[in-house]
Amino acid sequence: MIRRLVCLFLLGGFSCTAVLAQDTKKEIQRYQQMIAEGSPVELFELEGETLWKKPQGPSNLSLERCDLGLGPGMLKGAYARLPRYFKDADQVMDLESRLLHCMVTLQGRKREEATRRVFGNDDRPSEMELLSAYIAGRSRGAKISPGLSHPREKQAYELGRALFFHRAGAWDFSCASCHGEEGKRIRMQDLPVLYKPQHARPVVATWPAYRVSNSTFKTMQWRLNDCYRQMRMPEPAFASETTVALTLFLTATGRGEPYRGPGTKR
Amino acid sequence: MSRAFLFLGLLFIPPAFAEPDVQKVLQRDFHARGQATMDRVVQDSLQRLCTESADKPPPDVAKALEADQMKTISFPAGDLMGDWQRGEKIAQGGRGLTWSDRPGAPGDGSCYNCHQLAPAELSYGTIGPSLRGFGKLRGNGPEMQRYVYGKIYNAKAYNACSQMPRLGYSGTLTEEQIKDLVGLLLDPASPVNQ
Amino acid sequence: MNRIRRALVAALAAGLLRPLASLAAAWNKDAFGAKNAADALKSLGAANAVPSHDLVIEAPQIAENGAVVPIEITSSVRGTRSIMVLVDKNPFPLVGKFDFAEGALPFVKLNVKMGETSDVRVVAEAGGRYYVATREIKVTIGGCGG
Amino acid sequence: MAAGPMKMRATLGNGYTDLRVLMSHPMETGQRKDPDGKLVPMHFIQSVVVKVNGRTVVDGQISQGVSRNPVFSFRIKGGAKGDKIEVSWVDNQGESNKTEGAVA
Repeated sequence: MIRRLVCLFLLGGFSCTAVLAQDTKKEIQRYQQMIAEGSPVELFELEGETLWKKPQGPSNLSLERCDLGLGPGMLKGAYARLPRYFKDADQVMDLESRLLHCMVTLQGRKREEATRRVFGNDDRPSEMELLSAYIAGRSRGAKISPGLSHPREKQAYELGRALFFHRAGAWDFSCASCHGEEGKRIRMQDLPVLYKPQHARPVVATWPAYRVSNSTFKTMQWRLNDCYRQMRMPEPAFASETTVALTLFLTATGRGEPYRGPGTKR
Repeated sequence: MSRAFLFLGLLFIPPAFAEPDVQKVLQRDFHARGQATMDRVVQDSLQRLCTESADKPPPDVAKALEADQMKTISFPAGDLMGDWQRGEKIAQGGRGLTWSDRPGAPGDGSCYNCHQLAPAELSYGTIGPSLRGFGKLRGNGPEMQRYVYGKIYNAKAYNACSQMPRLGYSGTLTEEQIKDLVGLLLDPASPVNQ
Repeated sequence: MNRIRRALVAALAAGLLRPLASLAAAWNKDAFGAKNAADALKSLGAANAVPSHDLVIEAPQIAENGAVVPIEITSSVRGTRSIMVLVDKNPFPLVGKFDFAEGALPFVKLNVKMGETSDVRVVAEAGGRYYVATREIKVTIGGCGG
Repeated sequence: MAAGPMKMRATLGNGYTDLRVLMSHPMETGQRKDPDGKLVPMHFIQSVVVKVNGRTVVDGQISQGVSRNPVFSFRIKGGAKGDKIEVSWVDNQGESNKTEGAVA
């Protein structure tokens, strides 16, 4: 009898928390919608455009002749087709590794110099961040469709998938530790199950993004870097095969979604 | 202990299809930064077996792994229930062991990232079960104290492929800090049990 | 852009141009420097504001990040000339005061910083009278906190 | 971003013109420390002015309590295609910027 009463009490309490959780979820979604509406993200696209057209490096050339996969200087829809295999570099590249390639080959810059400051801060966004904002913005409305036909692309996709489920580091995490089960959240943040298309689609459609917790613009390379930091892992090299493969795996999982970024995140 | 791991590893037959050599890729693409040294990319047997079995090892393998992990826990003598107020601070914090954390600085438990605890905190995760009312529901006798201490020290001793970090074993939390978390969960005065 | 701005600042310093600031109303040092909402309102002459339903605050109930809390304010109090925004628990509660001349609707949307969970207080001035509405916004911790 | 570029968009709505303005500005509170542990001096926009065809319609005073990279929305009564809108700001260090556009 007492047990039943306790149960009833508990059940009552439980459904009560469930209702609260529902409200909380709705309010958090409202917050996210409102910050997106009042986002300064376009300022970063503007700055990126200036940088794209600015002559730099020993060759004193701008990046305007950079081939992002659709031909030199073709920006419209180019981001939505990345990562992809590039014959001239014999590599699968994401936006940032391709930009780096152009800085080296077109502008004559040293790789070391061009990667010295790939992640900026709220005072000074990095070159990569500003350029990513501009270039990604030129793919608004384009369907996301990364390269998946070349053997190297298939290989990168498989590597990305394996990396996603690979448990390592001081806390035994894989990407799936946080992004592997439906209906979970970390603190207030809903966690997308990134190996499932319906979850990956809205994510890949909105990165890179202005992140209000950093008050600045952040790229996918940064997102993965900071995930590994919080997984208590050592640091992945910028534009490494690891980060590009993971990006391809995630982008391929979310393919078909029209790109609507650069987004705005918590 | 490591020999036992090696032995367990041998029980596993490598998969027939050509899997990407993730270990090799990680060794090449990652570099040490701060206290996050390269030994961390080397999977121990537990991590490897969980990865290879998609976190569902056969029951006998799981049992053997758990028994091995249990050996890593040295239970302090006496009362294990520390100060719940300090415990709440440890549960709230999210620092420790990353390359941006100061080496040697005390780590936190990151508990709220995954669990509901004190009812006043709205911002809690749901990756782990809700721990609200934990002590009130289960009591706080020596056995329960021991279970909670052990679970925080090394969660894998109770569930081989649990997603919960081995907070004591990994060196994230000290014995004192874990006791304070035991207090947070079990002390009748703790907000968790209100 | 930077070069233009620097040139402009230099021109201002040299007294070649009339500073823009002199065209606008002087920044209310006392009100913005007040450490609680009551003092700020007193400095603004709005100490006796009466609660009004015609002053609508649109904001999320929970903000995942206090660095950016979006707030939208609409006044349907007739003849609203000014809208003031205060975050009670901020070290300096007054965030902004917007004066509307003929030609603008009494509406403003902005992002404010909030140090902690607090009431957001909005005051409107119309015909020398003050109206107030408040709304609690909870500021929480988002993400992994690491 | 440091104090710098602005962007505005004015779109004809239902009986009013929706004006959205973006400003790059650090909006420093004077309480934040840089990585070397030094306090970053206060640096924030104090005045935001909106003019339509040369006439001031919104005169705003703001504090360091406005978020970094401020974004404001205002509503202009009526409005017609081609109306000239100017938005300017001045900060506590005497820096200023302005942007102009026409109602689209």
